[in-house]
Amino acid sequence: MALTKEQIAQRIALELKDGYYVNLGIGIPTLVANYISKDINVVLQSENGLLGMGPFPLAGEEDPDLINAGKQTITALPGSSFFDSALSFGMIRAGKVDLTVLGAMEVSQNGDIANWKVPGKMVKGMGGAMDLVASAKNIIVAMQHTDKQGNSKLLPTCTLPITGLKCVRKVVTELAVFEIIEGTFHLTEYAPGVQIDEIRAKTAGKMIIVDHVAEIKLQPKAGLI
Amino acid sequence: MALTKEQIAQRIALELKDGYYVNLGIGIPTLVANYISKDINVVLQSENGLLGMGPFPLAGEEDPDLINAGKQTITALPGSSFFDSALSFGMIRAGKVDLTVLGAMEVSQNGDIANWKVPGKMVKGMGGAMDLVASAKNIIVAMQHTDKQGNSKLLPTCTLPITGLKCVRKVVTELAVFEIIEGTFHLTEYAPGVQIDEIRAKTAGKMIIVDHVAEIKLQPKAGLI
Amino acid sequence: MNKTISSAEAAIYDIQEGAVIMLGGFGLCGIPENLIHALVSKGTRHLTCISNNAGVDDFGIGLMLKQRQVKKMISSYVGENAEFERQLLSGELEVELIPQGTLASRCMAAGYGMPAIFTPAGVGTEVAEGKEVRTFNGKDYLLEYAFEADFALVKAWKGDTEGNLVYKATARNFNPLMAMAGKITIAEVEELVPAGALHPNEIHTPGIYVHRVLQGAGYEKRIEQRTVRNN
Amino acid sequence: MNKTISSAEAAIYDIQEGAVIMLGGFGLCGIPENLIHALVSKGTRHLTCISNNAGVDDFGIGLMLKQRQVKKMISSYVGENAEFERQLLSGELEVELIPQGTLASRCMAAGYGMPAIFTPAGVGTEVAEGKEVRTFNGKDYLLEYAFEADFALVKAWKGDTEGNLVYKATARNFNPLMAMAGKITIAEVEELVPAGALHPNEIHTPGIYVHRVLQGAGYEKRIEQRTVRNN
Repeated sequence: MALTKEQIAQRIALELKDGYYVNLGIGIPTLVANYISKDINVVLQSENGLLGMGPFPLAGEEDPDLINAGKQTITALPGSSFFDSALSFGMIRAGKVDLTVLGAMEVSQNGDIANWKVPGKMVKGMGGAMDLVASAKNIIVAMQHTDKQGNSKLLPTCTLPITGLKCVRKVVTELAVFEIIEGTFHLTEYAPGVQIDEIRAKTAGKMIIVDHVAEIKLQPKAGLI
Repeated sequence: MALTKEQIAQRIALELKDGYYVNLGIGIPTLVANYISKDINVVLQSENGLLGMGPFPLAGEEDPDLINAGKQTITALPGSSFFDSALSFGMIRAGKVDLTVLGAMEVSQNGDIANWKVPGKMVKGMGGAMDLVASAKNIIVAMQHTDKQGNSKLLPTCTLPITGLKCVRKVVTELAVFEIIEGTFHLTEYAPGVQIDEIRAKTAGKMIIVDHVAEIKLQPKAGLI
Repeated sequence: MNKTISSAEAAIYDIQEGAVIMLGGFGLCGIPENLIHALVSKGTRHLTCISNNAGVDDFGIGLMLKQRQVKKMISSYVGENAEFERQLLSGELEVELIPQGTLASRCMAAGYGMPAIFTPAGVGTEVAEGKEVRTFNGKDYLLEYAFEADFALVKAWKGDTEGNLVYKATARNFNPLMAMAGKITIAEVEELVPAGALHPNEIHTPGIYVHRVLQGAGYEKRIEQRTVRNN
Repeated sequence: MNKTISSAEAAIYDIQEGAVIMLGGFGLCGIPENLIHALVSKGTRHLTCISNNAGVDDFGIGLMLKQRQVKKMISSYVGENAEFERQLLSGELEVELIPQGTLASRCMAAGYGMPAIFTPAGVGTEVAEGKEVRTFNGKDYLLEYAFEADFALVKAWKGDTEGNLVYKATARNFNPLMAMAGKITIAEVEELVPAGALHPNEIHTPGIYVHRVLQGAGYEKRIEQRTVRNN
């Protein structure tokens, strides 16, 4: 059974370690906040200028001056701090953020990522994505394994305009978890009940199966939001 | 009669215009604060991180956390702000400070300044002087006309290690006021009773006398400290 | 040094056709509402606007777009605006997209008197085309130039008559950076206080960077993505 | 994320011989007194110290100099210390003098992940020797590299358990810049408060840059140039 989006987020939550500062991108990555273990301390960074992002507010408690990078109303936890956009990307560039989770349209086997532009379509812009992928030392991509036409999004080389080069360390899809090492997708986990042949068929880039390949295990819901 | 140090400061105070942000160096420049006209609004910047520097504190009111760039205890006026050293030099480099008054050991006819190092003597460092002279758009030097041996400090070229190139706009000494234009000291004012021949004799650099040369007029004491 | 100005109209009186202006804000959060309304009333055209986003159809920079006052947008993300899309596709509007951190850093560089900065953002992408790449410690960086603007229009929470500014929460975003980068910086504030009423430790933008400060009025502070939790 | 550490000794336990350390402060204003005392007690030698000044004979970095713990000082001004002068003239101590704004900017560059910055300070002087000069808009600038340090020792006024810091008055100076530049940043504070007690708008150094935070004790806060007015 392929994972739901919530389950992809749930799997990624296992990557969060005690003491991590984490930046969660828009879409599936945002859902990761729902599954952070209560046993660890993690601080969420929002690149529009906040460390210590909390859950969405209760109805009636929205503050228009307090939003996340997806422009959603949010809250700030005790111990949070606000800062300007330059310092926000400064701490990202300086490698102070331990983990970045992003969506993508394509990932290549050497870790290139494309997630900002589709030729022929209205281009809305890269936002902070290019800064994040160029700077973060630990990037996990959360995405669907194939596009709507069924084409693999895990490719030998990206066909769409690149957001950043050789930066993705791990990819989590509804079918599988890969580590990217030396130009190859290393299949480390598969979704419960999904056949490795199906994963292989839907992975256009170079793929190998690690010896200790295992079924994906999920973190129980225990989160912020 | 040559000017006293206080009178040099008094003359320089006339250069301060309404709305100016001003950085005053250590020594004679510091005294300028004593003579700022009450008819104008001027904000003093101290490069260790303060805009809105006020007078020295009353005895018993010294705050060890509030000092100026000369490490003297000072006060902060209403409307002041504190910031870090990078922003402090940032606003200097960005040309936001309208006037900088500095001491010097030598000034050359093209506006070079030497004020940080004497070969053979213990070198204490340039502090913020190199940043100030490289960045400020309007620099006035306050100094004695000659050194203790009677040698001119207004030279064709500096003999001491340079602090900055082509940056001094005006020099005020106990004898005279010069503007530096196109590689020449332009004598614009002389101290009351001082002969132009004396000034000429004590000015080693190229010097011309402007048509409207006049006696120095002093601002009455009306200041902060 | 009283920098108070009495009306939004007076604050922007000298913004001419063809000016390059920065506008603070992230999405609709922390945008200079009063100054934008005044610019819309004034109708100044052929503006180059440097702003992280371009507003929505009926709010923020979207109001200026509707009147075709904008010649060029320099932004990182411009997604929420149908009129914007129409003008872009028809060629009426020029758009330059740059990474968000690069935009922030280029504004900051101007405020710090640094002519250019190095950032890894965009290396190997379209953004790098025509730009100098330089390697430090084995990592590639793009040389990006400081941004200056004829005018910076920013929004703060509180300001004093000396032009000192304090921002609230994530409405800070690009505002302090643009405040530093404007040749003329115009700040509107929700609460204008006398000099001395803001604690000097807590000031985000020192008044030296601010030329005019306006007590804003009628803040709508629209929320773009109202999102709430249930319990 | 509780970053509190119980003692100055524990805070610096892993500073090894030969380490590069930054120390905040301007003169004796805003220096990490407790951490310096602990380093003096520990006796760690061959240190490279990046600090705007070098203390006085019997306070601040002067205490470390007296014990010959410092191999090299990187500073902008080192004037107030006879033992410093003696060691320098005897060749026991290496000194690198750099402009104050350059020092500040190089620390900041590290904290912003920028490998180098351009500054006009020092162009045409000894400081420029061996450095790359580049012209932007007709003005010359030196390329100066980001400073990193194994440890940054900073002093704040207040801090919370998450490592967020607030500085007081001109005791801010280099502290927030060095806090950003340390591979390991150790902050001592006059008042340590629980997370949430500092308002997030007012934080100068976000906790992400700070690894250990110590409630300091017995602050002397010595005044170098006590200057008062008469009336």
